[in-house]
Amino acid sequence: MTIEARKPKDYASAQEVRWCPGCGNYSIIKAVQKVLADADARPEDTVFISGIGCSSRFPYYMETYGFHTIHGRAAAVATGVKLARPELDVWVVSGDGDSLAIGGNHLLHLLRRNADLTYLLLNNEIYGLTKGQASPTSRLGTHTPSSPFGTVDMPVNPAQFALGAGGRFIARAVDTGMPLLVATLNRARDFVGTGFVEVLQNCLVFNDGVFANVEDKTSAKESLLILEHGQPMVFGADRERGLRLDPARLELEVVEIGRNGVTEADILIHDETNRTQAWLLAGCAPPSFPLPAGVLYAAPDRSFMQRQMAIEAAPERVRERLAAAMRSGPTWTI
Amino acid sequence: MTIEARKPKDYASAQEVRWCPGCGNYSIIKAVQKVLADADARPEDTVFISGIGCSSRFPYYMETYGFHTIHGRAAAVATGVKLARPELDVWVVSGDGDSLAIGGNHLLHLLRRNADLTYLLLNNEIYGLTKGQASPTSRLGTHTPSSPFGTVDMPVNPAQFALGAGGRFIARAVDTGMPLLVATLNRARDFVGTGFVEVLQNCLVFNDGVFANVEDKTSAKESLLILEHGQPMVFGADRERGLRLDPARLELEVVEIGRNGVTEADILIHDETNRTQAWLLAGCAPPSFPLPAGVLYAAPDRSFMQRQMAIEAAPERVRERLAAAMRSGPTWTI
Amino acid sequence: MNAPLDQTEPSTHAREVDHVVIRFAGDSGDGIQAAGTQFSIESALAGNALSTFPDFPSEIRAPAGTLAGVSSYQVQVASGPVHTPGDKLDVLIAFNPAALKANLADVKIGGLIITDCGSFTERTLQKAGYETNPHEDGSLEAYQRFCLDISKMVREVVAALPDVSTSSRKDASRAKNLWALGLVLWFFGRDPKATLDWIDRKFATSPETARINRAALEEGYHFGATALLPQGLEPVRVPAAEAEPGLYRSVTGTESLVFGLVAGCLEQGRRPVYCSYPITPASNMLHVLSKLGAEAGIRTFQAEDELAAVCAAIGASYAGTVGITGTSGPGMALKTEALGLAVAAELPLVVINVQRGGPSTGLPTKAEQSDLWQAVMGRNGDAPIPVLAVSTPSSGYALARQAVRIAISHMTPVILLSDGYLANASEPWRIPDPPSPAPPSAPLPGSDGFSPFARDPETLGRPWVPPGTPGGTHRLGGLERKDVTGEVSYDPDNHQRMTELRRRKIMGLADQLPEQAVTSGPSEGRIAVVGWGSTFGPIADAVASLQAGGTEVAHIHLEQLWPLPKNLEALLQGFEHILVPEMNTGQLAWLLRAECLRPIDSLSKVTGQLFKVAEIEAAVRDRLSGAAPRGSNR
Amino acid sequence: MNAPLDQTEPSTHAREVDHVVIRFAGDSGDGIQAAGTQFSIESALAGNALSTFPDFPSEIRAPAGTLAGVSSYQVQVASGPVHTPGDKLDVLIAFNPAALKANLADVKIGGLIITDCGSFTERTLQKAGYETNPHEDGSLEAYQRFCLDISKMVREVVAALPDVSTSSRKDASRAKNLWALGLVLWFFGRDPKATLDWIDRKFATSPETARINRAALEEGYHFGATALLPQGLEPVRVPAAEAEPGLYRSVTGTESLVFGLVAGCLEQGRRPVYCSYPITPASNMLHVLSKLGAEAGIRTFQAEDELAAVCAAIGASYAGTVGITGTSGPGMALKTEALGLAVAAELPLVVINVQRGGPSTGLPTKAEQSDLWQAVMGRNGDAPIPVLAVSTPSSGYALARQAVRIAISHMTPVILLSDGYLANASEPWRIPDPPSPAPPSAPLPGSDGFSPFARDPETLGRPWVPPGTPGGTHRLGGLERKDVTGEVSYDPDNHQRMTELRRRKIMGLADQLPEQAVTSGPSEGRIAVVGWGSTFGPIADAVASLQAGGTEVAHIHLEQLWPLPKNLEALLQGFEHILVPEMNTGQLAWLLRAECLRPIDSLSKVTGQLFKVAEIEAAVRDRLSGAAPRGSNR
Ligand SMILES: Cc1ncc(C[n+]2csc(CCOP(=O)(O)OP(=O)(O)O)c2C)c(N)n1
Ligand SMILES: Cc1ncc(C[n+]2csc(CCOP(=O)(O)OP(=O)(O)O)c2C)c(N)n1
Ligand code: SF4
Ligand code: SF4
Ligand SMILES: [Mg+2]
Ligand SMILES: [Mg+2]
Repeated sequence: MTIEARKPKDYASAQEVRWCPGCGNYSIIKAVQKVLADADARPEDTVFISGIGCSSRFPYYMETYGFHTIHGRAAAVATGVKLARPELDVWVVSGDGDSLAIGGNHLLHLLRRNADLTYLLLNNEIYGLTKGQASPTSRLGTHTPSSPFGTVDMPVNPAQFALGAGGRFIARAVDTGMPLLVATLNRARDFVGTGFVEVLQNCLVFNDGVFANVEDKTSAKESLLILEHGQPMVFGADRERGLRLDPARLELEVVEIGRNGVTEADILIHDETNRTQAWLLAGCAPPSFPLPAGVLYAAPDRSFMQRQMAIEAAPERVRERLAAAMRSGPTWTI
Repeated sequence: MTIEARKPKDYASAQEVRWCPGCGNYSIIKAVQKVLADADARPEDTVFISGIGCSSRFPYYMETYGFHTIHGRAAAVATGVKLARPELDVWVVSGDGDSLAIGGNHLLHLLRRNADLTYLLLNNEIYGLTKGQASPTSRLGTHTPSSPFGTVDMPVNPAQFALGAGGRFIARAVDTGMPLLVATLNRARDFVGTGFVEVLQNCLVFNDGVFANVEDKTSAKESLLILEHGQPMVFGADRERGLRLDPARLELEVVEIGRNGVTEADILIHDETNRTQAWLLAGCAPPSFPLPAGVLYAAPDRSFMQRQMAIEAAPERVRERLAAAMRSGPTWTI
Repeated sequence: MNAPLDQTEPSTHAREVDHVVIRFAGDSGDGIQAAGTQFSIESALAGNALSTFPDFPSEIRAPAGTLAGVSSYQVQVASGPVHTPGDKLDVLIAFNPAALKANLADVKIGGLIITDCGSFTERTLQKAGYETNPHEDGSLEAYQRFCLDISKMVREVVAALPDVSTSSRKDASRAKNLWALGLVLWFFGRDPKATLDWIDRKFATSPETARINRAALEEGYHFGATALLPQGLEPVRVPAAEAEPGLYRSVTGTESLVFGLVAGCLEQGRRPVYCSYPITPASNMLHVLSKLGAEAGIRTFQAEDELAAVCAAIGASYAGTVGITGTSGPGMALKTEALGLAVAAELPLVVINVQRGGPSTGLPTKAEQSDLWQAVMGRNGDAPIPVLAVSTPSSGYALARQAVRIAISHMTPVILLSDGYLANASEPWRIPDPPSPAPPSAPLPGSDGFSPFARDPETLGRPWVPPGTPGGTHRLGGLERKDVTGEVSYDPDNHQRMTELRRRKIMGLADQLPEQAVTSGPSEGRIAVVGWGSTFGPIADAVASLQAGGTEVAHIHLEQLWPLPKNLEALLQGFEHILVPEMNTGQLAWLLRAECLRPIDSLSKVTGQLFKVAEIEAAVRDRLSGAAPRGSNR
Repeated sequence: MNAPLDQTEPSTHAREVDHVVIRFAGDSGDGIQAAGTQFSIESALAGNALSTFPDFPSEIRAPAGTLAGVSSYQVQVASGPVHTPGDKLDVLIAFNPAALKANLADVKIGGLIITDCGSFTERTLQKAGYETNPHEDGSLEAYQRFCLDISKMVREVVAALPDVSTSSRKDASRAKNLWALGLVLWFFGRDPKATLDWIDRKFATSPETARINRAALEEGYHFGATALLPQGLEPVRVPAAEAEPGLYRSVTGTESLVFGLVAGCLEQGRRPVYCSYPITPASNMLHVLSKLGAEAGIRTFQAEDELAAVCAAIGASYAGTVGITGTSGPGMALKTEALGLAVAAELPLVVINVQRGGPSTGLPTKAEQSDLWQAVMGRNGDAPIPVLAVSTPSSGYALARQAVRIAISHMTPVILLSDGYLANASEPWRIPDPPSPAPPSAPLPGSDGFSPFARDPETLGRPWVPPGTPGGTHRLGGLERKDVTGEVSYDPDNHQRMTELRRRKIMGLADQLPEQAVTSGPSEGRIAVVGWGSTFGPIADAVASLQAGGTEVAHIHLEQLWPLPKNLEALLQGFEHILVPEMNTGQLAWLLRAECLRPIDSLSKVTGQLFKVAEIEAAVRDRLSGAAPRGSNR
């Protein structure tokens, strides 16, 4: 008997999807379903864990195991799942508020521990579910119901934060850019350790258009730099522009090939294992720079689970150890 | 009548200091008292706020205002103090566990907000108060009561974490190196925004000697790189070694002046305003590198308080505003 | 073109009733809330008492036309006191099939259903899960029906308007809420003047939209005056209610709390610092306070989480302003460790919990009263905190002021409970004058030193000496403090003494605050209905109705939940039955058992919805008739 | 050189007593805990019953010689059942002036004080705050004194030993604890054999140290046998107690809990995953479990904070292992939001709270029982959780197993309360055989689907289907779940039903668990002392003493605190007075008032210290004599 390979729709649960029509989350869940189908992943060995937020409704819509936990704690719950069952394919799906406001501490520790799971930070730069308050990624001066005169906090840069936290795999993708999104999620899933992916996600109700320049196909050509390991970092409609390192200032600069004597050889080659280059890339953003997307950094290290001691699984051996411990130290017989 | 300038001991409270004899905290508190005396700071305008830990007992020993709060929350309490009274000179004193385990999230947000206060992270790479468990800065494989077979978590690098969080002033000093400690604290206090200083602090009971190479005067010559803005980064007993940038690999390397054709001109000049250089320096550590100390990064930006709208202080105006708000919208008279 | 409105005949032959319950229902985008709000305002202007309740869909943008996307607004208008939006609807205005389906069960048999039949198409019927058109399959037989193609009529009105752009013409049906409102206003003999003014204000920058909306409203009104009403349907009049003279507005539970907090700080000579993390249904407090903002002397801070929010508020209080933090149940859980610090450090703090359905994330947009135990007993250590509870949309003003006052006089956190119903519900409010500003009360210490844990002999509050005060430097903390001096102390007897002092300080409030009064009815007798929080409305209406029917029953409503009022035990001993309706599984009832050592009947409802007046009436009757034995709930 | 020990005469003319209370006290570095522990072991080997209590200084390393630096170890040895380390000391061994000063008040008038006078120098006296030497100023008049220059004698012993390095000679006085132990062992007619063996084992890698310590012990022992005892001082014998035959050890409250947790998981066929964040006095559980470690099938995880710890434990339970998390009060506060999730998701979880002095940071190293309300009622929403409480150092073994069992059978978090006294105190324990491993109990779902919220008809527990189970994929979460299917549901009636089901599941435990028994004494009568947790010892000893004196009094000790035992109300109604001694301000007493609707006398002590037996005896007598009226505490 041959079993047909699974299709993306096999990973969609029966529950009606309740995101606003047009929400960026729709394409992201499609991409995830495709990644699972491409890998023919067994649904029963796949677990989606989320916190609270629009983005965190994700698990309900997946025909896998799923746990919609509490606000900000998905990373901690997922760590527990991995401690118990390292063999499961665990995904965390979380919003920018969930991950970087209330959940910032757990994300920090997840990354430094390098627990083996895939982390999707669906960044819409706003609190969707609670109706539009500012998030830690909202740009300075954003007007929201909780900041009617504009926000006064500098936003967190998720990729730089992840690097500073010691993350070993850091990537970025855009909701509308399906091929890159699928490729990036694939890489993250395959990575042994925490595969951290920031996905820019449009919230058309409360923060519409903040990513327009990288979502729109035409402007994305100018605004998005798609990274490929070992390839020069070029972008633009005719791939005529690129990034060059200014070693004196330790900064990147945008140059045009063929202008001012710039040749292709001047363009920086993407080395995804270089942590400082990743730092520089993570700091690039429009309007002065294109937004780097794809895998910014990937440097495998032993994962949290690989560092743990092997657990004794035979109950009889456990019983013996327990009995020995109970009888250890001074004992006496009456 | 002339009032004599205050002396360091004027900032010491009457409470008997209860740190273990020989604890690194003794010299740190001395340095802080000296900094305050040098500035002739008014004790009643100075506030020390801490969490829980040996280090967090700090406020009890200062003849200023002081608040020993709860574990991990000092940054949040301090933010509230600044919101209420921006004019106060606020210091947070916190341990590595207090700041980076339970308190990691508040430190992240404090740094990105750039609240105007001085933050001392007294890093002994261990939980002192609770008797020696591993902390998030404990080195991989550290044996403690909670990790009898060695820790399995990669430690956090406080300076890189602070950079990733968007910190604008990041410095490092060593408990025994008084002059550098005082100078660095002075800079941090003067900084408008969050002056973040990691102080390496020896816990002689539970983690003795982890910083021996930078605490011991002789070995410190080889192991400590004291940073000065605008000066070449040299170290060694005869200041014969230095750091050079390898622009191709985007990495620093240790070179010896006069060897292999290396001259002083090859040595990197410290530019404390360069964020990527700070990132590279924050990544240096013995044994391959000296430990950079002093101000790694200082790039003033508007502080959290400076970005806030000015508050109406006249009660009569407040009353009018309130009355207007209460009467706003549709009203009717009966 | 119609005649000007003021020449339109008001409805004649109106039937006079003393109250009526109306619900507007439709898709989120249908302007339901605006129509409902305007109807309430016109009713208030006409002198009616009223109670309103808006109900929003749980999803941000549920698909149009689905049951999940239905938004509604209910109001009860009355000629006498009224405290609930009403159990059953006299009138339902349903803008689409989903709205009809979701709300039909609440309509009184014989009640009036106004539908926009133009929106009942095959597609919309199917979206709502109707297999046949309810207008045609007899399922509305039991009701009076008024089925109008409002969409079409509005399109026609707009088509007749001169100088209207094509895009506006296309969007014409967006004005159908105003057409319907016009009709309903006529039906109840209301003057639409205020609504016309509101349209002009609201669309001041878009005169075309203003004209369209005006026209729709006027047309609906005229339609009523001129159309042939279905058989048996006659216009209704609700006479004006008696009310104290004054300037009135409609106020929600959120607004009254906000005004009360600001007023409370003002009269204490302190600035409020509101630190919060968004959470439904508490977020609106943050929004309203942020908008009032720095110009009104208010600092707001959106923290990274609830732990930071409460800690920043504690920091603000430590620094001499009034730290305030608002949240809902799950956020409250996160704040409990820090509340212990505020208890230990004896700092003022006001904590507002706008309760929602639990446990855990539960039913976030629904109301519940299940955080009472948490408020009273939910901390580690012996950590007593006074607990107050708002009971009506407007009662927050006085109670928030009281919370600020107690927090400062007793140097303690105070928990103020509200809920998801009260936060959004509104009622008319006679606007008071804000209190006069006062200088800060706490004396500054002299240069000869002071004792941070000395105590006021009456309140047992300690001095509040914030940083910046010359001569006052001292160290404060969560480790046990020595009596009077406040230094760290591990002394066993000192801990005993301080624990007792902290307890006496809070429990002693019962002696200092007014005694519990009987809200309505006799002060002893066969039965008292004891409530707290948002059960006020249904209990008040049920008790009024029972009393009107000759049943002797008392209503005792608690706003002070911890310590319980001093005279409460004695008061309750005067009744044979004590019935406690609660939107939880009996939390106050349990506290009253312990306090009074007597059986208490718990009437528990945890559906996320308010009690119906009838449910409480029935429960009272059951007790009195012996159908339910005393203490039967346990 | 002395004669070999086995030729030393045991003390003659010994006075026989049925119990004796001894405390060793000295500087942290004086080896106090080792001396005390060895004395306990020798007493246990000699067949005595005993109860011990080590007390550490609050500071990590308080300056040597100060009061803050005093460490002590107390043990009561007896010939019959004994449950407390004793109210008053028969013997105090004080190694320095600070130790004498800190402990003198606890010595019985006429008790024996052994001091190392060699350590009473001007400097040490001053450090301890003595102005005159207490040996000389008459302040020890009321006691028997045995003042010996132990330091000097130990130095002499070591000086006489051949082949000892100079540095060891200099450190000789470090062996003075063993010299003193030798003397005390002789004094109580104990065989020092086990201690000599222990020395050999402990210093196996340092034979010189072993020789020094052996010599000190032997010399102390000989000294007793040969020296002239002060007038009136005679050796003492405590005859062996009766005990069930078996293999015994001494066990602390921490150890018994750890063994019980591991055993509990073993017999359920599950692995334990212990997730915790260090906090005094709970950290030792993490240490002991970590050391047992992976080889014993245990995964431990030191999380970044308590929120992560409980959430990781929930994740572990979700994934099919038994998630366990241990903490103390402030950490418990941080876990409450997540506990609500475990209640909502209906997942097994064991939560251990080793209570300490509160509120806030409070008295972290002291014991208190003030987190009971928090355990029972401290969550948002109606979120019932079973609560159990350990009552003796060894009772954790059975109770932890029960906690694991309930967590799995009822798919619920279970809270297990211990405290800072029980965590460190120890008592002899007859070592049981660990239970046999069992296969996991929950059936796997068939391929034809299953319902994640179907329920076992008896327990109301739902199926536990962790990820990895084929055919079981489902979504779980904190939003209200639909009965049976577990999908998200905002349906009002479903919320009512689920709330009731969750409540019945937990309250129904009262029907399934054994009834409350009378711990000792009559099952009805004039007075019952009702306790929970670590008041067991003092209540048991007080009741035994009263009964021995002819007073009829019952002791009822609760291990099951929520739901309260089914028969409790009926049981308590059989007594005229109910006295509830608690180390809090009356939290159980309040629960009992609500449960039983009868007056309850609360005896409250919040000094961080256990009740004295005498305090409880006096309180009972007061009630019986009418000196304290019924319910007098309120
Ligand atoms: C403890 C707690 N605090 C606050 C909330 C309210 N809350 C729910 S989701 C959310 C933020 C949502 O923002 P984000 O994580 O960016 O997700 P999005 O909705 O934008 O996808 C908040 C504040 C909560 N549910 N629990
Ligand atoms: C909520 C809470 N959790 C845990 C603790 C216990 N605790 C106190 S201090 C501390 C860590 C101390 O380490 P660190 O911050 O590095 O300070 P140090 O003592 O090393 O100076 C811990 C875990 C606590 N007091 N409160
Ligand atoms: S509110 Fe925004 S993020 Fe949430 S579902 Fe709607 S569009 Fe998506
Ligand atoms: S335990 Fe360590 S950190 Fe704490 S006071 Fe002692 S030496 Fe210092
Ligand atoms: Mg978001
Ligand atoms: Mg530390």
